[in-house]
Amino acid sequence: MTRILLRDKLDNCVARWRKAGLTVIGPVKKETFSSYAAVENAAELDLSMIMPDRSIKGLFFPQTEPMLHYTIKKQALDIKDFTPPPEKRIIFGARPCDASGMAIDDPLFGWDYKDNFWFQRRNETVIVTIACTKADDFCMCTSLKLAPDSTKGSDVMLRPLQNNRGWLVEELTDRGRDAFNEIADLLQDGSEPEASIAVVPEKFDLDACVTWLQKTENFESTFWKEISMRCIGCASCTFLCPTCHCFDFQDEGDTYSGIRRKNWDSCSFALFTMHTSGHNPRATQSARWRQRIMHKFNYFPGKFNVNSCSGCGRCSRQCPVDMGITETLQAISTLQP
Amino acid sequence: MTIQETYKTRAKELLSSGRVKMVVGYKAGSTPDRRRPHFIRTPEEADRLILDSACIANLSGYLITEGLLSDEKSVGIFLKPDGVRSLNILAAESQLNIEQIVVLGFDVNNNEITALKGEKAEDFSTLIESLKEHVPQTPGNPLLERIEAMNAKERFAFWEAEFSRCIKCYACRQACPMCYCRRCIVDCNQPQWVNTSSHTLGNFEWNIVRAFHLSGRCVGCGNCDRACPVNIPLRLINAKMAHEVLGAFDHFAGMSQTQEPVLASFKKDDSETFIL
Amino acid sequence: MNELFEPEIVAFVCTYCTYAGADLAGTSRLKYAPNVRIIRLPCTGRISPMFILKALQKGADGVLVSGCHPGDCHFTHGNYHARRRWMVFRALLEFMGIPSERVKFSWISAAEGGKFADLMNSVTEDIRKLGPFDQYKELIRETETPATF
Amino acid sequence: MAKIGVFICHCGENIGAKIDCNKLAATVGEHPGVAVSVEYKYFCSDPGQESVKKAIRDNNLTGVVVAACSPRMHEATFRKACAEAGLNPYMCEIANIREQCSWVHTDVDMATQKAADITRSMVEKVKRNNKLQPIEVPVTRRALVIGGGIAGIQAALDIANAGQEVVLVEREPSLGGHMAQLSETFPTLDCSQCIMTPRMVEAAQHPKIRLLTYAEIVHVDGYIGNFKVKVKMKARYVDMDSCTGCGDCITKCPQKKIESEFDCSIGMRTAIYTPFAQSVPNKPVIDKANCTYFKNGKCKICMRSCQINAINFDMQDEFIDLEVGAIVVATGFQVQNNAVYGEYGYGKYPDVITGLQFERLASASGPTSGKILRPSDGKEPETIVFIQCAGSRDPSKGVRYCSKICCMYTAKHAMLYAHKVHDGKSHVFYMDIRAAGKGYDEFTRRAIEEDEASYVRGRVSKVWQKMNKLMVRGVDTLLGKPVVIAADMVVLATAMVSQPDAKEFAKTIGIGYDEYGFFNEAHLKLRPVESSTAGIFLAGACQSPKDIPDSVAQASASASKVLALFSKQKLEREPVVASNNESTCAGCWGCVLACPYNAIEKKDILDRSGKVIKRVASVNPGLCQGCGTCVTFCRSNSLDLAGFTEKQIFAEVMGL
Repeated sequence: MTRILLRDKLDNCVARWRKAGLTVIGPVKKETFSSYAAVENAAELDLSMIMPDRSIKGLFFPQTEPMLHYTIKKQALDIKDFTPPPEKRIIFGARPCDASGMAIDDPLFGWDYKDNFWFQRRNETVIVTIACTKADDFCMCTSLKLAPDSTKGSDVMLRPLQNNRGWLVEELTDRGRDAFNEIADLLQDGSEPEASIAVVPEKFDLDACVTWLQKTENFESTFWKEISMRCIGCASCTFLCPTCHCFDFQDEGDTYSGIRRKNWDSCSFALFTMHTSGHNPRATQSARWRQRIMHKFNYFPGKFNVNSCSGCGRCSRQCPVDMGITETLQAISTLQP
Repeated sequence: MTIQETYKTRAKELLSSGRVKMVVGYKAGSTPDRRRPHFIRTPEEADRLILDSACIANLSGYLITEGLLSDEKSVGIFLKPDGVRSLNILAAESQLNIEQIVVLGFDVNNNEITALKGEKAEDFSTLIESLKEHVPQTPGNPLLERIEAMNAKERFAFWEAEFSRCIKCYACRQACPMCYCRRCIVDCNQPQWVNTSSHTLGNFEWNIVRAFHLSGRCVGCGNCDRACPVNIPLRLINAKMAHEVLGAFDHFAGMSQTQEPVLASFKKDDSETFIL
Repeated sequence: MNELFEPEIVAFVCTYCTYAGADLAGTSRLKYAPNVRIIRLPCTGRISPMFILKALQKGADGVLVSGCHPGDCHFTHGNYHARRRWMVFRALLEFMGIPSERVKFSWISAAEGGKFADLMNSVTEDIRKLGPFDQYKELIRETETPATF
Repeated sequence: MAKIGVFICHCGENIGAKIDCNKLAATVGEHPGVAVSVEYKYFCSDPGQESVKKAIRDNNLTGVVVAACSPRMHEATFRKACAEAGLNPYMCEIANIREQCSWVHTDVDMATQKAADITRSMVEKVKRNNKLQPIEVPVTRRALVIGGGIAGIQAALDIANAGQEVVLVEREPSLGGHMAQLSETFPTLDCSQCIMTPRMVEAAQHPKIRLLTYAEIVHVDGYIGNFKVKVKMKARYVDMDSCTGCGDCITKCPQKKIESEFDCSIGMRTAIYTPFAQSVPNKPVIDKANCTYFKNGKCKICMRSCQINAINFDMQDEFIDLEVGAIVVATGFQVQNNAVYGEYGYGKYPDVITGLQFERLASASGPTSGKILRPSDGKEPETIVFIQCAGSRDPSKGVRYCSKICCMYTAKHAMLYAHKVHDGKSHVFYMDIRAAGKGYDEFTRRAIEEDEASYVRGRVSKVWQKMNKLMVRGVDTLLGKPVVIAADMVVLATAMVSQPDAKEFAKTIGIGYDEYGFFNEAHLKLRPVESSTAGIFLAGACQSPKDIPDSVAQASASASKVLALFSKQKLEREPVVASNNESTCAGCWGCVLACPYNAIEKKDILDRSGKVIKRVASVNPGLCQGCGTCVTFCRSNSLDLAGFTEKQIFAEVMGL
């Protein structure tokens, strides 16, 4: 039996979840900028966007996070670890690509050392995804063998009903079920016609690309230089990417005390691989762009058996010089394997 | 012939005559309203050249791509007046030999594109002179005026909200033709003058330092503003500082290839009303 | 009435004029408020805007920058360069909402012990009136707090 | 690991009474990296210094902070003590807790807290101090003196008489400068040439002085102690070695109507000439622009008249490279072009002349053999009007400054005129009489009282010719009445201005100049004879208008500076100098422009094949004075200043 959440009940849902101690987070559009942000009522949510400018990555892996506090004494160093404060959250209205991104990064944060910051937040957060009925030129989930209604990484999948009336509820995990049991009385049973899911044309042949990337001789191909010529080496693509996960540690403080922080870092930066000696193994922007593509579609799948890309297209959508993964993989598709 | 076609022919001539080894221009982007940089090395590649009112990015930063000009061959480049100004600054700051640059000048006003006469940076000096003469008394940006009308606390709160979004992707820096340092001060960690973390404090510091380093050097091309993925109105800060240095020192960035940097020079009678 | 707010103020001064002026205030046994901590530099030309930002990060409620009068610079031009930088930096800080009342600039010669003492008092008093620089301190507190949403 | 010793001085009661030194020592003793924190009554005393030394040795201290009086008092004392204990002296810093703490605060708790902050901040600095070594610069003990007027000659003689080598360069064919042109000199009225020519001869014959006349400085490289100078020897067309100076060629030269520069155009000279009879060297040059042979390709009369074949029309300019350790610039001045005062009729009426032209008229060796005669008709003038400040102190047409010598020479002119033309009447229009100098005011009084010069306080508005007279209309501001004087001659006290090529020359040798083209001294009050470039000194009117005594005094002062520099084989300098990280330098050259000392050069970084990879800034430690202006300018933080490094200052702030 299927259950339906009607849109006009959404505000009650938000209130109920908040009453139950959950922080409710969803897509919010401000004057010039959109992101997933905490809301107090349903009116603050903007569910009409294709996707917010920022992905949901930052909700699990913030751009900067204090790890430990240290005090320097004459004979000792006092260290106090930070842990993320417990916070139960529900993200309402995540996009399938964003939710997939979190699932893609799970093995990375847990394959050896288990990153408590990540997993505590993952465990305390319910991701309620809404399948896409709209897409733009940059969306490319289908090319990554995902779809506008992929359930990967989601705790609950909502399928939009026609006429914008509400959503068909598909509970996928216990976490999701628990959250929706909280509002069980606001749901109604039955079925209604679903809105049609967005059509996202395939932009490239992923398998052909991967084959090309895996060929060692292509590592030194002139292709890399050509494709990345206009890359200016900012980290806009990596920081907006739901799956890019590189970070750096930084101590900040004065003579007496300070904080060790974990900050986002990017393979786009020249400094990323700079050695103390001054030598840089990835000395050129083309080497850095190659690394990004190789990592996402060759090295990462080699280790975790999944591509480190969920096809959200933010890298291309926001690139200051109109580059992105799409263009690169499209170009690779046309090359001799 | 449209301006685009004229310039296409011109680019082809420059390339086929061997006058330049490359022309940096624009081509179609991933959506109809986007243009992307186009590096044209053969006359055939010039066929894809697009020149229209959507060509607003300042391409001059590409001229200092490492190694591009080291063979002493010339490069052609499509520049608006702001681009010519930044080219002048790059020359004044010894980042390139301006003799190697062939300018294909154009301007965009009210979605109309016009061709500009000249091919050397100095050919545009009268134009830049008149730009300086016509700088309005007030910047005429509603948001800027709103900020200026605020008291200090409100201004701080305004920028706090803006900078809290900053993710330190440094797209503003990378997109700026003036940010050519081999090592940015933010990447200097002994000592770490600018906190690299993207907390609001670190973002304040970064944006203040960026604006200071661009004071008297920013030509207002807007590359930073457009590059910012979180849409911080960066251009306002630079515009404000440009206005300050013009008022205080009569300095309009990028007037010529011999202009002295405003912060490496002084006049004995510079204003000092603020000094106790 | 709460306890009197004691502002923390950091001063960056050149060694040839203002530092010597401060010494003269001492040898003249003038008395002034103890809130200012002096960092000595060879010349105002060496005083970077970064110093001001770091003083604020360290929790200063106010910053003072001081050097030789125009024409008196031991290094002939250092203070002229400094004056331009300050002019620009001050405008920038003002635009960012860091009030110019908190970042002051002065010329104090080696002979102006009295001016130095008076300035220490007036700067301390002015910043005391403004109160702690709460907005900046809030930014510092934020860095010590783990992210919540 | 840092092991810092902190030594807290009570300075008797001076610190001890207002700062709880015991508490301070305990607080600082808890600071990370502090190995020793002790207090004592007087650390500057012998036992105090000994205890510091002992602590350094016993604890292997890596740095020392003395919390005591101002570093301006005892920094040198304690640095020396550290050095004696085997610690690099630059690893010692002073925390100023007396002048800037105990003496100025009354509340013990607050003063103690402040002292702790000051001291800890210094501890943090000293942890990051570097073991600096004084900079040693080798010194080439040879001086270059540019300009062979009285200032240059004096400087050259003083240096040479002290036993050091001098190269004296003069661009005219003869030594002498303006002083050789003068008739008598104030305030003694002794004949200028009588006192000048012996010095010229002495300079020319001095075994330690190499004289290069008719020569110009083309290029200067290097820095204090080590300048490399290129000098152009202009072709004289007369062989200096063989010419005996007999003068036959001069008498035979058919070109006789060339206006003599030396005589300020009121006398004539030939195309092959010596500027004046007592020229040193007394060997002629050919004025190529006016020589018949050079103009028409025919003549060579001089060549035929020369018994010893000293004349060579094929002579070319030659270039000489010099290595010198110090440079004295004594390039002198010019008189302003009076054409700016159209209303005075200079250039229009031949009898309106400059003061310098009057000198030539009054000079016994001048074109009139010392008789005051009108250039127009050769008659003796019955009335002369002297106009002072004809250019000086006039921001609208002339120059803003006072030329300093005109009041005196005008008084002298009035006296000379009175002495030579007994019933002549002189009128002097003046703004103020500025006669500050030994015997100066007495001198001007004498002109007025004994030689009956009529001084009129006021300006002249117009000079015009009426019949045979020059009518001078002015105003007597003391009477408040306009005056008109019928004169036979008008003498303008023209402003002294810099040499027309002064700014260009300053750039060539790398010194600063002011808006008028006078060269800048390093400090107007405290370093008035040094330029802002180390090793280059100034003498005479190239710096500002000066009379002869002042020029000579400054020349001797410059010479003493040069001799002090030459007193050692090597120059030792405080190592507080900037340096550049060439790998991060972006080569924008802002620092080159900002440096007040021209101490930053552009340096090519080459690859192995010699190809330029990039160009960076390079600080010359010989020239750098350590202000740090460049460091602050540097956007990429590539420049840094030893002793006040970025790390040190950062740590000082963070340690507060």
